[in-house]
Amino acid sequence: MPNLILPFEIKKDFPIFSKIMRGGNRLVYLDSGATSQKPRQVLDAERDFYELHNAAVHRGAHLLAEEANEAYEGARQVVADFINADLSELVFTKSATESLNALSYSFGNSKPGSRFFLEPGDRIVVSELEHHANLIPWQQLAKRTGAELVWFEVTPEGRLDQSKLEELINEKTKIVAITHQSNVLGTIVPLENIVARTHEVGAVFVLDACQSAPHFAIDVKALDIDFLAFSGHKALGPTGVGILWGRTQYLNEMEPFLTGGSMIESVTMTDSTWAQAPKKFEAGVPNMAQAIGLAAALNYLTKLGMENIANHERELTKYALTKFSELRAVTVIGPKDVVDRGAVISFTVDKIHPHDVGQVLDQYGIAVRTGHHCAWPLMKKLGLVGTTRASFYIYNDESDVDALVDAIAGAQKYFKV
Amino acid sequence: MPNLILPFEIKKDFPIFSKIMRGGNRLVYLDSGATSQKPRQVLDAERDFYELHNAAVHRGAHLLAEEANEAYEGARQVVADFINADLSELVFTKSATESLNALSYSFGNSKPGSRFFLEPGDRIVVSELEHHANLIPWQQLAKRTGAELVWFEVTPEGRLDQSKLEELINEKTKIVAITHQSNVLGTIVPLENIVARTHEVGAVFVLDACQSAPHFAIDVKALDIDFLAFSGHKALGPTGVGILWGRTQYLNEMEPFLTGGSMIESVTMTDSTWAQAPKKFEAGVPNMAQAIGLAAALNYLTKLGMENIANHERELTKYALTKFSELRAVTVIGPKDVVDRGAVISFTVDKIHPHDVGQVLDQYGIAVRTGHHCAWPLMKKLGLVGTTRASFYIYNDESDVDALVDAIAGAQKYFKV
Amino acid sequence: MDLDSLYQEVILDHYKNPTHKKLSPTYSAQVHHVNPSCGDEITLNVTIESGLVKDVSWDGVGCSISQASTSIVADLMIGKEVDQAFQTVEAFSELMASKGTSVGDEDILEDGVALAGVSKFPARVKCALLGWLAFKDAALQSSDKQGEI
Amino acid sequence: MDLDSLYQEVILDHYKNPTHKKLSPTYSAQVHHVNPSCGDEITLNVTIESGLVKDVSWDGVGCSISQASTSIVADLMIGKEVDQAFQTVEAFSELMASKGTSVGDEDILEDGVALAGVSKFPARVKCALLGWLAFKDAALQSSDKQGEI
Ligand SMILES: Cc1ncc(COP(=O)(O)O)c(C=O)c1O
Ligand SMILES: Cc1ncc(COP(=O)(O)O)c(C=O)c1O
Repeated sequence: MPNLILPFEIKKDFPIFSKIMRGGNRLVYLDSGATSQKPRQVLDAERDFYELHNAAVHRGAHLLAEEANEAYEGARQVVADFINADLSELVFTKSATESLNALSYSFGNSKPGSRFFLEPGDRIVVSELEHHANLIPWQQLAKRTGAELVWFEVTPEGRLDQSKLEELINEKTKIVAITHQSNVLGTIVPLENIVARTHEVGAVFVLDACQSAPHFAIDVKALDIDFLAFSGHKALGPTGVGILWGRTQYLNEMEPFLTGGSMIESVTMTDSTWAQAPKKFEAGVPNMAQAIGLAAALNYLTKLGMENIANHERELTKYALTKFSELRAVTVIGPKDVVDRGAVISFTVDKIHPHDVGQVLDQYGIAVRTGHHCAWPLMKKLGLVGTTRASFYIYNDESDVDALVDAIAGAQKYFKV
Repeated sequence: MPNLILPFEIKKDFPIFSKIMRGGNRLVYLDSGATSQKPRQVLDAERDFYELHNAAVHRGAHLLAEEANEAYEGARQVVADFINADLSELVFTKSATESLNALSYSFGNSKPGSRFFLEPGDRIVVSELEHHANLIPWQQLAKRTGAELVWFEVTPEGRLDQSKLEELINEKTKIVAITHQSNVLGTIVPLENIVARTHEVGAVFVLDACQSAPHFAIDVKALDIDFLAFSGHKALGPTGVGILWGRTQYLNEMEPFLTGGSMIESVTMTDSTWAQAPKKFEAGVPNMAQAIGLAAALNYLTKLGMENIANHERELTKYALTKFSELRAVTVIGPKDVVDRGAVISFTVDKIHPHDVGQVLDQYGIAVRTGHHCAWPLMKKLGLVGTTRASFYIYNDESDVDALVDAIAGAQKYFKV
Repeated sequence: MDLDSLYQEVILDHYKNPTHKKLSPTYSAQVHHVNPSCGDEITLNVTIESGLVKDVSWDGVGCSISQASTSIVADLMIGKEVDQAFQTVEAFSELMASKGTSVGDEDILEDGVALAGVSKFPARVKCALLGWLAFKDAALQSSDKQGEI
Repeated sequence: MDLDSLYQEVILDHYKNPTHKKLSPTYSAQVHHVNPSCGDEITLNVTIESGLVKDVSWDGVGCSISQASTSIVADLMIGKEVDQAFQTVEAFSELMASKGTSVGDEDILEDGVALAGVSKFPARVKCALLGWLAFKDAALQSSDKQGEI
């Protein structure tokens, strides 16, 4: 099958790849798991908004306000289409972190009788794979409400252990919040049984799609989930914009999170009533330019084709895993094959601390991430102080993997191990 | 005194003023109270970040991450200097709305014994001048904790009535949250007595500086306040960035608001501890490009000189108020002189609904805001269904006021009143 | 001037001399609708008997478009069968969504076609719809009640 | 290669053969410091008697810079008067803030000057400081305690 993603061509859209790095090297960017680079199409869309249509949405009747509104709501439609959602279900936040906190605070604001109301005896289920952003908000909600926090464990290979599914997700469970793909190990979590069980017990399922939505096609209806969060900046989009998606019915049943302008129906000094979703969850003048930039980013991805992107990343991951398997001193942490696995590879190098590996790679112009990757409990579980992580995207190709492999050899030579 | 602000020159930095508006007119932008326009210096700073330094801050050890970190922390320094604050006190949020909600939720998360802990019998004080963003979060906090919400009233002229200061801010008071300048009437609130009384009873003072920080010099130390919030987009900055400032001691005493990556000290599945401020309040990959854009905006303002800006706006307001006083059918709502008053003028036109006034002005290329301006309780108090609001900034001059006055006459003719 | 397509004579007439703008003492349903973004408010009464709209009356504050539109809808609906009234609301909603591409069917909408130009001003569409949606809401509530009896 | 300014021979030696890396059974203060952004952790014991640093010992996990730096600080502080030790920490902090413009005073910092190059790598400065700040914290705590006695 021909690879339909051509990183060499794609790179021309990304100005940052013209940069000269330390040691006079080209940029080998293997840190898209932390944040992606941005094509000029995204930067142009933002600039275009500011230069031609900038005004506060939902608030003015003048031409600029009309145009700003159209651009902003148009962006909402693009994001909705991207995950096969309805327009009224799509909330712009500042980040996935905010989206997940919005859920945890809104649930915490629920009144008795609401399906989202939690009290002692109730249960929230997460997993050991979670990024801090999909762990701590639930941990804190549990503390505030007296609910119990329980979690799926990971297997030594870094898979989610679903053997205790029925036991973990029991009749007391109100919320199940799981990552779609581990940002550390690349593990993709098969959701079907978990979602089915969640609904069987009458709970809601929250998907952290930070590491999946930018990399393969997501269909919220097909997944049959209830809420989803992801960040724009990992999907070619600007910083400062995230997505919260939820079923209309749930969003309308929920208490608001941030309160203020534009999310109200009526206000007196002592009382307020709320607008319908999505407005109810978008208090204040929104991040208009960033929403519009994100729409441009998702249009860029859609044009490449999410299927093609997923194939490209799979091939690249396979290539990298094969190369790594030939390196005696390198241990891949997490799944060693490309089944249910994304383009994120964590590894350790014998006798060299991840931080030192990263430092040497940097000297070769290679950007990776090192440390606990905001998943400290997972690191502890796996008995590691940290890993070096390479994550791939549409602008990476085999030459980047080769550069990485050579640089690892360079690090070993440098540290004489 | 010569006017040191030259709107004609300044406009050259703002691409949007080249736009042709409805009816072939030039853009007369009188809606900076809702959001300001952006100079190319701001757009360039954002683009420069994306094209040369984009990476996730606080997380990587590679060159781009180092540069991104330097740019982001450098931006923090610029904002801190702008309000005479210390670096560790300055938190980037997505908006003033988020900043104010962050306070209300963090206070709501407090444990008994904390100075921020609220219970029935405690009191929160706001005013009738407040924008919904500085009213509803406190209203909701009062509801959640059982505390009492009380408020300063406005005089018929639209001033804050401080005659009941001692009664309103009593020993039970924990929080006083007031706007610096009304976004509807332009009223500037003299803070000295209120802040002194707040501290006398051991409460904390929160300033909504949305309409002041962009327009005149703010010195948090001189004001002796405890917390402050403003939005970047009203101060020439990008959308999607706001500021929360608080005294270091308080920020460190407070519970966090959003939880997730980068705001932690340590994390296990069941417990977390927090980093010091400001990191404690910046969960997740931050809005880096927007923070950097805001710094460029504040540098732009500082170069013009906040004193000069304030003088320019005062002169322009005086000119507009004089012109308006000559129009029989126009009623200015709010202070009629320029004492303790900013460059925001709300008015009504006899027998024409504000919305219809705005529509006709739009036809002349004039952008104003109409309606309740997210201050519905104030409108009701003043017995109004809404106003038309013109708000001025550095790129406005007397010709804009003249255009406005002519267009109002046009509206009267059009509606035959 | 583009404005004329928005503020047709008919609209200004209805604005200055609104019809049925006095709440009836009795009704089968009363609703209160607001437009939160601009503060327009109306209260609207309908009386429905045996599937027929017997009476519509209202009171409110707001811009010329919202007030004229409510005056028009009141006038138009009285005497219609409920089903037909809903179809009329449907036709008007479609007109408002047309972004200036439709002139509206005068046989169905009568004076309502004067509001066709509003569809070119997206920020005003909700002004024009206020009375129509209030009527629909009230009519639905009153049909519900009849169902109960 | 720029890297050599970061990873001086002295550092790699301390990393491979750290000194005083075995927690003493007794101490006047023990602290546990972590670097939350990368996960480096150390536990450090100090024994202070009559204003004199009698012993420093530690254990921990982390990168070469943090571990070597802690080894250096332990070696350097033993035998110093507390005041002098604090001045040394101060001098090291200044070196780390120098962004590559200072080479450090070898009379004061001894092996610590080998870490001068770290100041050119802002992301690594906190690695280098970990042990020094832990020492300072422990020494302060133990002085406090002596104050109590
Ligand atoms: C006085 C005042 N407070 C708060 C806000 C809320 O700001 P934002 O919508 O940018 O969060 C505004 C502006 O809308 C304002 O004028
Ligand atoms: C799996 C996962 N969840 C949540 C987040 C948080 O995203 P953000 O920091 O953009 O809010 C990240 C990325 O940092 C992630 O990888």
